[in-house]
Amino acid sequence: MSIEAKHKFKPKIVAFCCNWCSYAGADLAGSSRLGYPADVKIIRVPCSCRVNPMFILRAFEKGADGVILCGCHPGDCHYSTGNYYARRRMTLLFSMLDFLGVENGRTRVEWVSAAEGVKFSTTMNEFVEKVASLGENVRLGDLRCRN
Amino acid sequence: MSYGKSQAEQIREISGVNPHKCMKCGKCSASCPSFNEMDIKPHQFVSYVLNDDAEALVNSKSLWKCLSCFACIERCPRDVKPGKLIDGARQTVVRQRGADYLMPEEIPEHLDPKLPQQLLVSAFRRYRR
Amino acid sequence: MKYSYYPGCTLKTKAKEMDAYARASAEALGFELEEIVDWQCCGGVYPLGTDEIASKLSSVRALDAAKEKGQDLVTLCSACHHVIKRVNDDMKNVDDIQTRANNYMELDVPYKGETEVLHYLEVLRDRIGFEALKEKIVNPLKGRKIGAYYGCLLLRPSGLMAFDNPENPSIIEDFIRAIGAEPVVYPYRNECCGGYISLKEKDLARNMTANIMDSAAGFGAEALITACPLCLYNLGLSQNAARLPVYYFTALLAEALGVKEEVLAS
Amino acid sequence: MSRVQRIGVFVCHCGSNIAATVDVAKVAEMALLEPGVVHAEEYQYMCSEAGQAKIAEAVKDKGLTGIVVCSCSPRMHETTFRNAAERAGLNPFMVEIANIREHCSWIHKDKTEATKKAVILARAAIAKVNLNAPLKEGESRVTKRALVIGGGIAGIQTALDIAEAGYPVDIVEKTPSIGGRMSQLDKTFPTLDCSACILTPKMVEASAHENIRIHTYSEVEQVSGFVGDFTVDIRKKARSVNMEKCTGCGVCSEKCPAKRNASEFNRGLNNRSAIYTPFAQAIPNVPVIDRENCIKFKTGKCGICAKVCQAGAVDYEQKDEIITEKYGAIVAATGFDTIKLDDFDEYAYSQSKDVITSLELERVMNAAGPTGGHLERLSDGKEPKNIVFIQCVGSRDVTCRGKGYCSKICCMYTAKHAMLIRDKYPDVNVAVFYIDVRTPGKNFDEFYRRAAEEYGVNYVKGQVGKVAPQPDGSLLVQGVDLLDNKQIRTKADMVVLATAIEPEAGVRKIATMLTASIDNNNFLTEAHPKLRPVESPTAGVFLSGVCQGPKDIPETVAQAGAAAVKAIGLLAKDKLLTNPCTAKADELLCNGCSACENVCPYGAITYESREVNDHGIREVRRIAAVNNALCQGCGACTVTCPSGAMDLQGFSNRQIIAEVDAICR
Repeated sequence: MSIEAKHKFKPKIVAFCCNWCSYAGADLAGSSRLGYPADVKIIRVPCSCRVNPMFILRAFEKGADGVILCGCHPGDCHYSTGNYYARRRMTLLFSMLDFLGVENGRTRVEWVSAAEGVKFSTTMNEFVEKVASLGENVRLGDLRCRN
Repeated sequence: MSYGKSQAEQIREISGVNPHKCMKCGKCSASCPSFNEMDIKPHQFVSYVLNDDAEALVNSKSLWKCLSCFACIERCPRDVKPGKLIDGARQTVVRQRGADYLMPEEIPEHLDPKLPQQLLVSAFRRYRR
Repeated sequence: MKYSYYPGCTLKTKAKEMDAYARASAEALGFELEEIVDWQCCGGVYPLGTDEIASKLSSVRALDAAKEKGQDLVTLCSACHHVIKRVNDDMKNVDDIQTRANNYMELDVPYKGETEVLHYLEVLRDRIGFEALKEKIVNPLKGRKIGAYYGCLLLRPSGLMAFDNPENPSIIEDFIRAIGAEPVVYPYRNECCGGYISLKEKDLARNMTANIMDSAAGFGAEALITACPLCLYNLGLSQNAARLPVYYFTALLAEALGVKEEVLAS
Repeated sequence: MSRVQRIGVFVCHCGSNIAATVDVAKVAEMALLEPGVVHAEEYQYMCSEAGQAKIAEAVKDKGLTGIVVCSCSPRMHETTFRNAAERAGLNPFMVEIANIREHCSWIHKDKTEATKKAVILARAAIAKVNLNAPLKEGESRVTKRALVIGGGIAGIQTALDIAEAGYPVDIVEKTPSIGGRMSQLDKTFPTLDCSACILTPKMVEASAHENIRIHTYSEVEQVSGFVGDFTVDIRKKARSVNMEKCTGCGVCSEKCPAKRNASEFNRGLNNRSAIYTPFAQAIPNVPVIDRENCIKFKTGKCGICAKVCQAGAVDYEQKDEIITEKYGAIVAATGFDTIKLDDFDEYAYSQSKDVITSLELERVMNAAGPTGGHLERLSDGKEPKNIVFIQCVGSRDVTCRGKGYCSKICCMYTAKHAMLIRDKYPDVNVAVFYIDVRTPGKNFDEFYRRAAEEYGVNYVKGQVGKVAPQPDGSLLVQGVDLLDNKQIRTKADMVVLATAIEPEAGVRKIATMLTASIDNNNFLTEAHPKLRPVESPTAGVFLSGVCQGPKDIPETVAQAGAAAVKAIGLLAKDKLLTNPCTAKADELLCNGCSACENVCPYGAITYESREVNDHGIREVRRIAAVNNALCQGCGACTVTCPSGAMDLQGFSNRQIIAEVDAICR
């Protein structure tokens, strides 16, 4: 049974994918016809280290229910060290988000190489299922924008 | 047990085995110590389940010849676990009343002074619900 | 060192001596086997069906009892070891079984596979050490050529049992060396003895054990040792083949440690 | 960026690839509602000549300033569409792709859902283009020299082809001689040529070529730089023998008293001395001292080799040397090894000397091998009468023991072995247990059939469960004949295992140094599985031979040539265009904190004192400056920058946020 049929709630999910690995992994999932829910929308970035925590906060502010960041496996970064930066930044950010009420299940970092179409698909299926089970997200607001 | 499902489906469910993973290499049959006693051979188990022909499988003597020695499970290169599949088939039989391969009344004839308790316990578990 | 100990049904009846030798040897080696109170039969075989719960509960009880005491759980019979070790793995790694078993059990604290399950041989290898064992031997079994018979249950499936190399094990050979005897390696030491088939179809088991016996004798073994009462029984059935004596490994251990006589006397 | 864009959106059907699951008309219709969009249309094949013409036409007619193509992955056709835009007079970086094929139509089944998603993906790309700015590529120079890592047949062929085209090339080989696995083979399929006879001339040619330098007993230690301009440190391990002085007479090896060291070349089947040349045709023909096993190095006493060397070439004081070289292109040709058989003890490999791998059999069959080419049991030197071959040992095995892939070469070399044995020793019975016989290739299936039909090799469909050594020294093979539905127990004197191959152990380290991607089986990944099979996704890095995937010698040689052509194509250029998506600091926001400099993996950021005009206040400030030739555009600095001064062109903060907003809307 597909996830689509199981859950009525359709989460909004943003996936940041490194151009060199997971974006290509997603392409491979596509050309291998390995499905995952349409709730996932991918944004291409040159490296996982390009992802500013601000982008993720912005996504949650604008109504995302889950955000996943995919990069190259440790040691395999196209730019040598970018994924290590990303890992450290996200560890901090995710624990802070958890504190704010955005549960850990709504955020994830995953290493997916260009050859791992299967992993990309299973990761997205798992992630969507997890986020869907958590239901709608709290909306983060920017206090500066309030009157 | 889940009613309304075909026996082949039940076997798949109980055993947790995905018969589609089999690549028909025959290493299970090459390893099986009971091969010659079986009418349906270990490498054939998957076909019966895939073809929804569970009836032939559950009526085969192979059910009662598998020793659960796990040689096929250990050596299978595709992680199919034929031994679990045949155990699933056996389960669908022993879970139905009256289909027991071992009757309590026949036990005394099998006993001898050296026979360990463990043997009785194991045989009961294997042959009966 | 104190371990929780699960003897199992046969060690209380037909294989009493295996148990008695193990306890006496443990004492000589400086560890204690504390029998679990009111243990129940493990069932003899591990239930393979993914939906089997009730048949695993007795093992969970034993495992939980060891956890309560904060002890590792030691087993002696291969079959008990196989069942308890695999149930423990289920409780640790299979969410569904863990949840449902705990629902049945209604324990104060749910059991989640915390206990470590050790076979007596693993205690000798990993806790005592075969080198240390060697030093405690007072009566080395010099010149005795002994074949190890492993059977299936200790070794397979190797991923779960994590006991030894499933196709070319060495733990019992190392044990034989430690007690001063000479191990005889033969290829059928990990082949099945026939297991429970021997209740109804003794001839089938006979064929299998004959193969094992011939192979061991062919390589020069004068005796076999095993850790399983059912293997011992089946090996004893063999006909039209070499008829090597079969002992429990604990019997030789007790002999080498010089405690055999006191066990026999008691 | 402030001016309003005029955006054209082009939705591709890709035949039915997209149109079958995405309502392309709807996507175009919805795109027209987005801000900045002045034109939207759909077409069968946007990448076709006609499709590209449509873009040019719209640019002209509608005065487009930005373009969104909703089509396949940008990794497929981004360049196509950027070039089309450029030809139409637009800056190529004003084009963005919405990937509605790989990321949408191919993975979803429900048309409504897929269409909805395609609309959102288009929206995100439109939002991004609204903020795009024209970018200009920089230029970088090309060092006209190539590096080939690995000196097997793949590396040798690549080097020869590059050298022949007139470019200098270096081979780095970690063992004492070039030649690789092919030098260990006895004969080659399907023609039964003697492997050494066809390889040795190539080795000699490579060593004599004026454009080729060979560094044997050497390893790549560090790689920095990028396409066209790599800097590589090579460790030349101490050979302990002076290459210039040595005459290759071999007296040292002969007199060396430390003779009991397993010969790597003969797969450990016999021994070599501590000072040794791996094989007779080795290039260079200069021995090395294996310091771990040399008595002189272990105890300080001995020194016999130095005494007997008339040329005075033995040098115990030699040290490892690191040389640094510049290269424009790098070719990985690191090759393979057979897997360890520790987890396959059911075949008794570790228990019997008469159970051997196929590569070991090559050595046994070879005249220069441990038995002088005489087929014999390694346990007792007797001629075997019954030989069993077992296929797929560790191949097509998805458990943790083996490899999930087919090793590809085994079916053919086993046919070769069986045929050669039956030819030379007609009394020997040969049986082959197989799962499938896979022999695609020119004259391959014919070759296999000859083994069966003309040479009487007994092919048994089925696997072997156990090989049991018997007290009489024979081997009892228990297998199955699936076509007969019988379990077989047959006695053999020798068992040969067609052992799976895997990439050479050091490849992961090399991939990391090259930032070349690698798959779960340690094979290097190609840039595109069909259309760019010899290029790594990392620009300037090319793949040759089994390091990319299992292949036989003809395929390896073909791929080696292809990799060479790609490298030559690169070296032939005087200048390369560099990625314009580089980092840029806003001088008014930068506070000169150095945070960006610390995270930059390329040392592309420096600081300069610059006069700025901050809202009328003129002052000299310390400001980050990015060297565009060095910056590779990862964006690490942009996130580290505490003041938000650093941004990445083409992937700016505002652009990505616009995409996020469009998706979450």
